Amino acid sequence: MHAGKGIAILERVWPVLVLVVPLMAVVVLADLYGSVMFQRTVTDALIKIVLVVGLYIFIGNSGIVSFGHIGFAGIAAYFATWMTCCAMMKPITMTGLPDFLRLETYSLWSTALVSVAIAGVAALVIGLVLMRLSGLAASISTLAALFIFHAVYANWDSVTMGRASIVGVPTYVTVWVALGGAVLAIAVAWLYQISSYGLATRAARDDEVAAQASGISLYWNRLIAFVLSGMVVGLGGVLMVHFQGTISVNAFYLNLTFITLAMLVVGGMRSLAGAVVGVVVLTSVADVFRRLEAGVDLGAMRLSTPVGTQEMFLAALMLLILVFRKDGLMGRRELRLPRFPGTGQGREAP
Amino acid sequence: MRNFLQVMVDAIALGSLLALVALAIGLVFGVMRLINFAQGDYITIGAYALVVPAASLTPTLLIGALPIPLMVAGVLLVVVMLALATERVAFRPLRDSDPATLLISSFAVSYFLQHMIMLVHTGRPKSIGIGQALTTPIEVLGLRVPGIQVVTMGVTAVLLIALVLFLKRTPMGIQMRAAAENFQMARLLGVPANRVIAMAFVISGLLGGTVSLLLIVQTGTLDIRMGLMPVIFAFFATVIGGMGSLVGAALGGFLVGVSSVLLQSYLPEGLRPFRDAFVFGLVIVILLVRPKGLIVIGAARERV
Amino acid sequence: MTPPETAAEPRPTRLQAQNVHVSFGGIRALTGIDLTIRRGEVLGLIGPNGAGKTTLVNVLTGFQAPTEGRVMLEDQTLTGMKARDVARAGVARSFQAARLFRDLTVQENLVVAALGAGLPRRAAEARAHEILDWIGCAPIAHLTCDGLSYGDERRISIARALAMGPSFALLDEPASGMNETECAALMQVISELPAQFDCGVLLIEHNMTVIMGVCQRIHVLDGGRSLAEGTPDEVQANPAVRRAYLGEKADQVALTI
Amino acid sequence: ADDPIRIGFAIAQSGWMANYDAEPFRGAIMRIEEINEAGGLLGRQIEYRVSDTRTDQQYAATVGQQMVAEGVDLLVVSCDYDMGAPAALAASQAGIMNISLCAGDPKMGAQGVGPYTFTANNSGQTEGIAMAEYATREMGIETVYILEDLSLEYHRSAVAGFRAAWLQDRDEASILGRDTYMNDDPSIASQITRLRGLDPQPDSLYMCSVMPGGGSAIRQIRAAGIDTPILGCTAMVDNYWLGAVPGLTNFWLPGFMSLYGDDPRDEIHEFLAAYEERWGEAPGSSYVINGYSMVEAYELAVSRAESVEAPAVTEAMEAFTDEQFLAGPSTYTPEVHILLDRPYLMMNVEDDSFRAVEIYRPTLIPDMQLLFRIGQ
Amino acid sequence: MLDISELTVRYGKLTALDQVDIRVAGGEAVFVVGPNGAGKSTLLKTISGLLRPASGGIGFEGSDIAGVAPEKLCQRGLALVPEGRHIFRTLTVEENLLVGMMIRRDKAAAKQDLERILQTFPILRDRFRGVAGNLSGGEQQQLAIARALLQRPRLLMIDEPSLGLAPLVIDQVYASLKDLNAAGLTLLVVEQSTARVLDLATRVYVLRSGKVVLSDSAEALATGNAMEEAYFGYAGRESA
Ligand SMILES: Nc1ncnc2c1ncn2[C@@H]1O[C@H](COP(=O)(O)OP(=O)(O)OP(=O)(O)O)[C@@H](O)[C@H]1O
Ligand SMILES: Nc1ncnc2c1ncn2[C@@H]1O[C@H](COP(=O)(O)OP(=O)(O)OP(=O)(O)O)[C@@H](O)[C@H]1O
Ligand SMILES: [Mg+2]
Ligand SMILES: [Mg+2]
Repeated sequence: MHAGKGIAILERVWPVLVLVVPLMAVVVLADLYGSVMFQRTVTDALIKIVLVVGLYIFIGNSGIVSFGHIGFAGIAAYFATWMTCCAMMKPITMTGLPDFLRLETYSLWSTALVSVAIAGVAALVIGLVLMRLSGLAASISTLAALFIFHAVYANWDSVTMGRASIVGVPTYVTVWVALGGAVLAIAVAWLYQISSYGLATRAARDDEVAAQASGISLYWNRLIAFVLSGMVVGLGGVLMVHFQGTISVNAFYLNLTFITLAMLVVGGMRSLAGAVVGVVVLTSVADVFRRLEAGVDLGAMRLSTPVGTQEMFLAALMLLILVFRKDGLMGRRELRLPRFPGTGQGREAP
Repeated sequence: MRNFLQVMVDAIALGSLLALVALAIGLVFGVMRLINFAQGDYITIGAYALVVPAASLTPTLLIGALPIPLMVAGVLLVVVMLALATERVAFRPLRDSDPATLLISSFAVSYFLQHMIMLVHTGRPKSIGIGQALTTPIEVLGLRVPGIQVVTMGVTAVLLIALVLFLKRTPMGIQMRAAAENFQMARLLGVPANRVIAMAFVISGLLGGTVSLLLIVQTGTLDIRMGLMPVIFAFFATVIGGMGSLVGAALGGFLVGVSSVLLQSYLPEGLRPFRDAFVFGLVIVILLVRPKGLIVIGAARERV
Repeated sequence: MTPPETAAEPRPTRLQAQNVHVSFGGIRALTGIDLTIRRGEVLGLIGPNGAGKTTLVNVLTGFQAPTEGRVMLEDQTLTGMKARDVARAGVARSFQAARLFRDLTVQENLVVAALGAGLPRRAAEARAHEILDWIGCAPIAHLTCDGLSYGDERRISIARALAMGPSFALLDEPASGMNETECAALMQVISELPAQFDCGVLLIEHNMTVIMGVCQRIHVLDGGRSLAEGTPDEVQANPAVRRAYLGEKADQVALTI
Repeated sequence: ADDPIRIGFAIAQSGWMANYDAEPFRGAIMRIEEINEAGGLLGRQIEYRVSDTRTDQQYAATVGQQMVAEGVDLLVVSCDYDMGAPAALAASQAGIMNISLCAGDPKMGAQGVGPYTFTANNSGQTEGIAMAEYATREMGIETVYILEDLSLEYHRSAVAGFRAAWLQDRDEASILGRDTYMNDDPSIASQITRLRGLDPQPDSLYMCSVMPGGGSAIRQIRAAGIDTPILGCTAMVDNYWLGAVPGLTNFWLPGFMSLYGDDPRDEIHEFLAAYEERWGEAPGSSYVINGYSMVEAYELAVSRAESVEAPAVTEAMEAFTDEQFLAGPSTYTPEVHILLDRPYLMMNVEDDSFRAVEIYRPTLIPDMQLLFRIGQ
Repeated sequence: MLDISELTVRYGKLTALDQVDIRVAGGEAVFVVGPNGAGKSTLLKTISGLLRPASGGIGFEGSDIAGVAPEKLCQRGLALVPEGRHIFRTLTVEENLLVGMMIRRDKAAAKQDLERILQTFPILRDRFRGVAGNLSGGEQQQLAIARALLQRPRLLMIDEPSLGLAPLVIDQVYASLKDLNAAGLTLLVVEQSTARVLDLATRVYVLRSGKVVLSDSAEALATGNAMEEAYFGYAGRESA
């Protein structure tokens, strides 16, 4: 029971290390030897990790599936765009912006911070209303919130340019920056998870009634999770827009919502490791299929699958994973230091 | 006044269509906690079944070329088979997963089906002109009601009543609700639970096929995403109606459809683009006021 | 075992239900119940199935609003407060089903409750540890709760209520599904509670051995009304109680178990 | 300079965008092959390769960067601003020439993506202008009702152009109303109710939309007994969707070319014959011509600049004035990298087919305000 | 009637039942007792088809039923009241009972049975149209037992019938079971507490850690303390 202090600390940070170190390794490899395509795939995956880990902070801990978080990514991304984009065009095309956005351009650091904070504020405002609800009613209202976000941003021409893409956002997100984002997200998620707030939120997930009887406020604990995860997802949005250089409202809508949720569930909705593993697995599989579809040279023969089969395979694979691992690839476990089995029955702690 | 009545007719017609979709979503949810997004693809595939599967842009009719009774039966059969196949292959093995996993698996099924259609038909919208006669309006008391709207309202009313009676009164219906709630226990009591749950999918297939036909007559177009928005609206409808209550689902469908039409009709021009934002805002308000939905069935609230 | 350190103000000595009525539509689950739980005692609550025992606990803990009447903690009115605030005021409970947080570890289950009572993290961990030690569950502290044996589940659910450092602990059928050995151990635990935790206990049980063995007083409900209250011997001898609840073999049961 | 000129196509070969990119791509290949057969451009053969963007903006950027890294002289991007811009941006930032097959958004140019970006199509506004002018001048239409599909920016641009041209000769009162809908609305009954409630009824209906919502809306409008001329926009060209509205007549729009044998221009007939010979089937979409003329434009600019370097080619392109390409005379300026007055073939539906009516060249040249829809 | 031989059941690595042999003749009332986690519930679940055995055979009236679906077994006259009641919370009390009656072909007799059951458990009549999820714990237990009785099985298995019941009701339940047993219903009952067992039982099995550690006729066990010894052998950790 009484391990040394060093081991105790290692035990605490291990679940983060074990996720972060392999990611670093991949990034180093990509940086040294990868093609543009590979580097960009890795960067994209790291940004997805930020998004999915952000989702996990709320969904995994509260047990409430949120369909609305991609909206916070959108809000942050648009704000970052307004702060940094196209100094020439902005005053003409985005006339509805307040002067401090329309006429000025800000540094990337302050932009990132402010945008993430804006996502947090948005999450706070929405959370104040929606966290009264629980279960399916909460889920569906977050979906409603996403639709509202979309309807507003798609038609608020004077500041978002409607559905059109805005082009010319500075692209500073390299694979290293994305790695930084992913590490930050993972660390934040882990710290939250083991904090008192995280613990209380997870308790409420397992049994709302018993949690109330234990003196826990469902509302405030979930609200904290909601805001924090809104901010992390917002960070994902900021990275996305500065990676791609363009932004449009449709990029922050159902497709991204579905794919990120799918990654989370396939990896394991109830474990931080699951969030990361889900992204890695689905991205790699999609990448392999994409290469197959593009064709593989086998000597003189060129094998390629018909267009569209890739998506069908991916869908089938997701189903298979879910059928054989109901709680996702990671189940409900985190990757912990192996320890000596305890006495008595029951499962090992996650 | 007449204009208002006309708007109400439009509103109820759209409400009926969404109510039909919501019934299917609500039924399957009631039976296995599955919010079946693939319901949208049932609708889409039902519609595509009318034409020969081919990449060509101007499709030739397949089932659509049959005499009307056969055509209707054909579409329903296709969709029912599809619903059964998805149940057997994808949803049955996942039966005791939690709702989130089931939901994601239905995304996967939907994604699969969508790309299957794309593979066969290409992603390009197609057109198909059947049921022309049904689209011509009938004048009733100075109101202009397209035949298809009348049909939609009638079909919805009939199916809703039939379904409610089926679930409340028939042994199969009670068994279905029992299996819905506790699958293993139902089996212990001799309920052929697999068959009973498959039955729910058969019904959702019938509803899906009906919606395919109604939509096709109304729009004359085929598109791989044609089922998506109705299903998303129905999803909202089912929740605000009260999960697990079919009448609630239908009511929710009406409410969403009606409010969408009313907003479209009465919002000032500048705000009309934000119509959907208002509809969804309304959804949130309803849920805040009634978190369990409009119709709360007795035991929806768990007793401590 | 240290009493909760939040005891800056004097701990309440009485939890009272005053003229509590509850009806669900036409069903009158409770009719004019007056009941007082005193700190330092174990009060038994018995009665036939459907008598309203669980409902009364729900009223006392804020999970059920009474249609009439009120709940007092010393001089503080609890009626109308949210369940969680009642819990924070010092009234903890367990449930008829264990209702553990099943993805958390045993230790974490207790920590959550201690945090809920307002302790800082460190103190909460320490208290959880202490209680687990005391109740004999320290060896399973790091196991997750799904997969625990039934008896362990029941004990942890009591321990969790205790982790709040409550002034009053309301336990709903803690011994159901336990065998004789476990019942004996449980009786030991319950009878030590008032002293160890400086609290009052309300115990609902159908197991007469347990009830008769640990309660100083027993309150009997029947059909939502109070039927009797008294010492175990008085209650056991009460013919109305025997007719409504215990049955004629009562003595025999108490003897053979 | 013996090594070939390399053209990369970062276009959609899967996903919904593939339908819009496929035909212009074939058209472009035809021109490339003709050039190579005739000895090449600046004496160099043209080599091309294509990579699928899968109708995904993020992935389009990746494909664009990959192609740039592999070294292309020209990057051709999707026939749509949103889908094409990410790849175009990659090329622009690397100082490489890039042209969209047929995007209709002026931001696909110097003010949006970057200095080396062009598109081989008229602006969306120009379509609206052409339709409004034609309706006014040749069809004798006095009043109009506007029904706007909100789901694409393109529709809004066309409507903006339409309004601007319409209001040249008349006042607001001649626009009897305006309504909106979403492309995926299953029913537009309430819009029709509003339209039917107008008194007087409009002479015509301007409706910019695409399939499937466009076809569905027209079906519902006609079913409601509204027979006024419908003025549409180019995206609804070609017969493939007419099945939705059997017996449709009086539907007008500005098109590129007729695929149905009645195009007034001989060179179009030759092109169609050549197409059938090359691909073994008739083209499915009249957008094909944009791809062909896109390569024509690049060819002309490169031969004038005698270089494939982006600055030189850009300068040559910007000097285009009414250069005669297959799709019609084309003009670019240093400010505007999109076409503003390439003539249209006006078309009308009769006997379940589009019919060529006549060539019409819009006269109103949209200014920057209109192009970027400022204050609209 | 029921003939279980060398039955082994596993949950993953954990062996819950290990080479268990149990025999129940027609008309018997056999009890299985044992401490927590002994595998009693596992045994009943396996017989009723909810779990698949890892090895071993389960003979029911001469045919092997290992792995046969529960709904099929139910039709052959096997009923189980599982641990944890498992009433249909969203259905009414009436509908719960109806589901139990659905496999009956003799509808008229089933109606009579329903009457009789409602007399035994009057509370169910009071709550007949109410939603079952609102019942109190003990009321739910009564509903679960009533529902199984309505199936009119030939072999009735009950997992802890007395759980959460008031003493008086326990007496009633046991009295009913005794009557039914006398009328020919074969019983296989799991109980935690050994107190009432000997009154009704013809034979008793004591299960511990997945193994049968004792089996004997009730009369034999009533005298002497073999049963206590087997039961408490090295039972609960905390008592040790
Ligand atoms: N939400 C409700 N709606 C309707 N009736 C209810 C509700 N809650 C409880 N009841 C009824 O009130 C009565 C009292 O229930 P309660 O659970 O308090 O009984 P109990 O004394 O705890 O019984 P048991 O010993 O069986 O647990 C029961 O008859 C029950 O059916
Ligand atoms: N679903 C399951 N997964 C894993 N292990 C299980 C499962 N169900 C039971 N077990 C384990 O199998 C063993 C036997 O369990 P079982 O429920 O059959 O015991 P029991 O004799 O009925 O106990 P109780 O008296 O507590 O009801 C126990 O160790 C238990 O932890
Ligand atoms: Mg109770
Ligand atoms: Mg058991």
